[in-house]
Amino acid sequence: MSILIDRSAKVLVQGITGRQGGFHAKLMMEYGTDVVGGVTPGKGGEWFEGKPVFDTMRSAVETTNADVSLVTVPARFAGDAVMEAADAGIRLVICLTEHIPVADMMQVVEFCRQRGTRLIGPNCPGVMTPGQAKVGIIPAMVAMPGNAGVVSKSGTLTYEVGFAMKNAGIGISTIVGIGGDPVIGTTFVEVLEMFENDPETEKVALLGEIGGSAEIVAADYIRNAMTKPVAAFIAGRSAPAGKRMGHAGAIVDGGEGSAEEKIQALEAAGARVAANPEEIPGLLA
Amino acid sequence: MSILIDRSAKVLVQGITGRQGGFHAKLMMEYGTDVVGGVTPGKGGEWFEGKPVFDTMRSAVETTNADVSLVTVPARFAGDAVMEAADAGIRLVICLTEHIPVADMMQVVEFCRQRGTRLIGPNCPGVMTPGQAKVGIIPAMVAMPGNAGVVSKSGTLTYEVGFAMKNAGIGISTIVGIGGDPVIGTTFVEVLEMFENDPETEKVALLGEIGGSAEIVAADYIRNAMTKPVAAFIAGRSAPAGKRMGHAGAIVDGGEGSAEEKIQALEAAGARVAANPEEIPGLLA
Amino acid sequence: MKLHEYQSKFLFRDFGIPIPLGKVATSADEAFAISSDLDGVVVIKAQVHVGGRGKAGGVKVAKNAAEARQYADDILGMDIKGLRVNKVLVDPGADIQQEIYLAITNDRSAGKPLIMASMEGGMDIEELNRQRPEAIVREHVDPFAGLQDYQMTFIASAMGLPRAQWRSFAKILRGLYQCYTESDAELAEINPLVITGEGELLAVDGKVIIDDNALFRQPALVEQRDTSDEPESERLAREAGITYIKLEGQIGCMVNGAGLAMTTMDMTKLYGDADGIGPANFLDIGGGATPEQVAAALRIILSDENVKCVLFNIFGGITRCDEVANGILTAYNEVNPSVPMVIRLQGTNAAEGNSIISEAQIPNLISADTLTEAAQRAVAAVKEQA
Amino acid sequence: MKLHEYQSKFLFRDFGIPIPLGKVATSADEAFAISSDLDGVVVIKAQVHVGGRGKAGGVKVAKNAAEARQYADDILGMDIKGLRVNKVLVDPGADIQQEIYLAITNDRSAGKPLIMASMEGGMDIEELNRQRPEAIVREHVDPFAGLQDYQMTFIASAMGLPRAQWRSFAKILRGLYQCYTESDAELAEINPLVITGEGELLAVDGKVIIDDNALFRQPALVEQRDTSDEPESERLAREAGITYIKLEGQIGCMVNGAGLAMTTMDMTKLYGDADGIGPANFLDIGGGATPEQVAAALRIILSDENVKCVLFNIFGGITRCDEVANGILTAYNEVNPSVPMVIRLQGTNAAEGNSIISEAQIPNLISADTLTEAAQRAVAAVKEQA
Repeated sequence: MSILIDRSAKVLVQGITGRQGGFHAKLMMEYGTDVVGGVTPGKGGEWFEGKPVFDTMRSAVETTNADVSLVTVPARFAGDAVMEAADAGIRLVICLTEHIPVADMMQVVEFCRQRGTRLIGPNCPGVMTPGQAKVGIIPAMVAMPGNAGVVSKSGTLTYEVGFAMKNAGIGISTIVGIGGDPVIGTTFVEVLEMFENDPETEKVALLGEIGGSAEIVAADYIRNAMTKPVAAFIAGRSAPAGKRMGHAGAIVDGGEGSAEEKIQALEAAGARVAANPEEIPGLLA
Repeated sequence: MSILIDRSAKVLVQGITGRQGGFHAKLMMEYGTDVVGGVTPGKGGEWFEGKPVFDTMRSAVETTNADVSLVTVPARFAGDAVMEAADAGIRLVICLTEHIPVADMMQVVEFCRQRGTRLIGPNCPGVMTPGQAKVGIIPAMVAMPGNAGVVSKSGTLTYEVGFAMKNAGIGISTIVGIGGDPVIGTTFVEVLEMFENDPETEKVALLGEIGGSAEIVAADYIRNAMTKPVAAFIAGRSAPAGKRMGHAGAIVDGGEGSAEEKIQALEAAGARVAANPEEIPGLLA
Repeated sequence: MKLHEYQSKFLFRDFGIPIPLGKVATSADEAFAISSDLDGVVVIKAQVHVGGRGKAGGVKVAKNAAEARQYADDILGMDIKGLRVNKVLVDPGADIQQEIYLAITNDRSAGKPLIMASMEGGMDIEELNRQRPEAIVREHVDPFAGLQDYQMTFIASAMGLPRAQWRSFAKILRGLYQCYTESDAELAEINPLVITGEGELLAVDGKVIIDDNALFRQPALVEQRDTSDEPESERLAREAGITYIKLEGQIGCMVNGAGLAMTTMDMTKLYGDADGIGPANFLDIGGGATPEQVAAALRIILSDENVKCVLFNIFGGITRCDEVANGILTAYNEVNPSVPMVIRLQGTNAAEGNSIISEAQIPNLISADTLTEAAQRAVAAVKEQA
Repeated sequence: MKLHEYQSKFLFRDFGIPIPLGKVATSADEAFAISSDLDGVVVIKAQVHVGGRGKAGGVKVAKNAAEARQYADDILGMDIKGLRVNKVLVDPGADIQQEIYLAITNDRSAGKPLIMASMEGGMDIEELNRQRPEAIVREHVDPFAGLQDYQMTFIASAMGLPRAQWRSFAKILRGLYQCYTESDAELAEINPLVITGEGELLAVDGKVIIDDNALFRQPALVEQRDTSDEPESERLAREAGITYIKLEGQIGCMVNGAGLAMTTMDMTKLYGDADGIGPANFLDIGGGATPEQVAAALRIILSDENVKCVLFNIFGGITRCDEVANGILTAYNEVNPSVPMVIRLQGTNAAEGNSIISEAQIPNLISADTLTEAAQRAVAAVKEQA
């Protein structure tokens, strides 16, 4: 199977009765994802597109045997929602919500770690295994099934690259949007490791950006443990230092986290780094 | 080897420059325990009976490679001391201190659990493997080496029974005082399991008391998983309900935790229960 | 340390939990004044550290201030299970549609705070647990992460609380958890938490027990300690730093270590019960057992008129028995008890200790070798006096 | 959100951290009055949201009140790295024996708070980290358990702090951690924390940055926001809920998504840098891109006089490109920009969107198919105007 999700994933949507949650739940179902229900406290007993709505994750999991959850609730409730999912025994939580305070996320990430729940995000577009299932907001049209893995901090940039790959005839095993926040549940290295161990994946595109050192750590992993080829792009070469470029995590601080150092590290590790994301399909071909 | 400690244990004493800590450190050394040093914040660099004193557990462990620690500091600092030991990578922490607030212990026990450190106590006399090592305050004279394990919530009652066993010619593999507080690091069941798996132990004496349900859980374990014979004594048959009998945990509350129910459960599980602790040697012979 | 109902509820109020607008009275006139202010039906409730006050006549509903004065007069000074009522709480009557049980306590087995909640409040939780355990929702709290919002939704949903009350219930549960942690409570209980005719939640009765070991960091709560119904001997013992609990028997016990102290009590009962003889107290003298401590403990034991014999059971470990023996003799000479004393010293330097006792040649001092022997001799000594 | 030095230190004071007894002045006369009260040597420090103010002449030591007035007059109104100085802090001079660095920050990799401490304070931490990384003690804090006492002892001991200061250091570190958590800070830094001649610790300079995403629960801190040195365009964007950052180039960028927005900037530089052409701004229009938002964003971009061309790069995913195209046309008609606009729509309904743009037949509107093409055409459009 592909990494993280395939057509067997049973998915709950936390916040399914909300505008965003409901909209994307429908698109996911149209894509073929097995959405088994949703959770909105106070709306248990209602129905959404023929799927049951529950008050709590615990009752939802008991009834549906869901193993994956998508969190679409507002920032001030999102941390609690992720912890609820982890506490209910969910294997994989994907959190779309942006603007969650870092202090909350530090606790949430620790909470998930202690309970063995994998968290993707927050502030991410989600995960898609083309042709099988998608959990999140990645548009169906940006990718076709294939053997290239994609891991990215960004949303639309990922669509851009996936779409360019599709136009070049390159299919994708799984797209993982890890999110652009400073503290996230799953890092580049963890996803690279999954791709390295995934028989369906033969090569990987890594889309990073300025801020933090996750790409540097990924470069170490690529050099030391990765046998599959990696093509990369790092956004933010033209970004000034000390300014936060939209994503909470995208900031060059005290000389650390610049695009240049990341590009150097990735190239030194043997990854091919594109200056223009539209070159990625060529580097992967 | 015996359970928990043997002569190879390298022991640090937290609070070694205190009156109680220093006194027992000396007795432990006389017994043959390998006390490799002590910790008292602010007194690093001093010496105690030829052993180095450190400011922090981290530096003490780095220098001495200690794997066991004895906490003898006052109640309001004891929780922190246990966590410091766990954080420094200590395998086994034995906490003598009594009067630690339960709220502190709930956090400390969770902290140790997360870091894979075994905690014995608090409010316990410690652990002794006769003829090899003792960590705590159990007097040398109360036991001789042999093949009976002893696990107990109490201090002097344990000495009483150990001494009676010695007088009856029954030696002991290891004595574990788990402590009489409501929330403790290691329960009866965990120690019974160690004894069950210990080739040096052939039979076990369990000394319980009123309060809580640890003896009931132990009875379940004895019935379901224990092959070695168990003799037991439960203190507090004559204690009134709703009163705390010295130990913070020794209270019959809302009809739960009485001596009668514990005795019944143990007998039903096949343990021999003494009405008088001086009968224990006879039941084990 | 137990808080009274009124103290518990006033503490709840500090954490944002709605409680009735009642006040405490120590006289019938005060109760009259409070009732007049409240203007309507009031409930007069005895404030004592014991359960079952309702059945004992310690709770009365008064239709007006005059009745309130009468009932307060009846209840104040009343004796409930041996405790004198010194205070009553005068609460306005509540319009009760539903009684809920809500409590947070330390779960010993899990080592975590445990929330218990039920729509079948009002009755005793132990009683409810025996009758309908499935009616109680139980939820543990992670001691580091604390109570999470999703847990409150889970509890409200699982217990079957009407949705209209979820938000106010969550606010109360949040407050109760805060009260529990910030007060170092072993138990913080609201029973009943009522849903009124207007759909409001109200904590009508409350109970808080504070962890004695945490009192050092709860000065404001320590100030609320009410010892007026504590037995004199227990108060003296507490002030002397000795753990002493008065019981109904005849053999005063002085032992080092709590487990051994209970065991010693058990032995006196094991051998005396057939003759109606048993322990007069629990007493743990602790590790040191200096002459001063022994003397103080002896005085406390002897303040109980039922005591016909004192049983010393000391297992010398770190403590040497010869030192303890000297301590006992010093204390003996100071206190000069008229009842016989059975002394059993075992462990380190036991032989020396026993020699010291026997050489003192005091007729009232009986030496014993084993615990069994000591208990049997103490029982015999009591029987001789019968 | 950055706090000024004086705001940071006054916040520290609320958490029990000792700071100098200085005050803020907005005029030279005020600075004179404060200095007179302080009576002695004072330090006049510019309060601006930028580093390196010392080298820029924004910090002066005055021997008396008259000098203080003069220096305050010099510094107030000064331009430091493009920011106008509107306030100065007048602090009493400290007797500095030793300068310590102490900070708490979010460690992204570990996902935990990180404490950094060094006896070699005073200089920039990045500088210290480059020169003597081994002089910095680093300690993570468990986000649930919080800062433990033993960690404070470890830090004090490992950094080589004299024992005489351990206790007061622990108190300050405890306060700083509390400040960091309770204020939702990304950074809470004291540099230097000085040991005075009397052996006291004093936070002489401080810096606090608050997590923007947590401002909803920090109303008291939000009130302290000082936007007087924020560029007008960034303030307008912030108020319109658009993320906009002004840069130095000529191509105004309007993009959906932060990663793609950065990438679009990068592309203009990739193809324009040789001719000195690059991005004029970062702008993420977000998910919706309604005509109103597009119009607001367009106005903000055009408020920058350097802008010679606007580049739209929209990847339609959930958003349909035909809707975005209509939005752009509406906004175009409303704002009526004089500079050329390169429009690249890709993804869902891209063909329809591009048709709408080309059918509008506006001479200034240039359509592009790929990102590469769009960037190249924008660069060309700027070059044409040169």
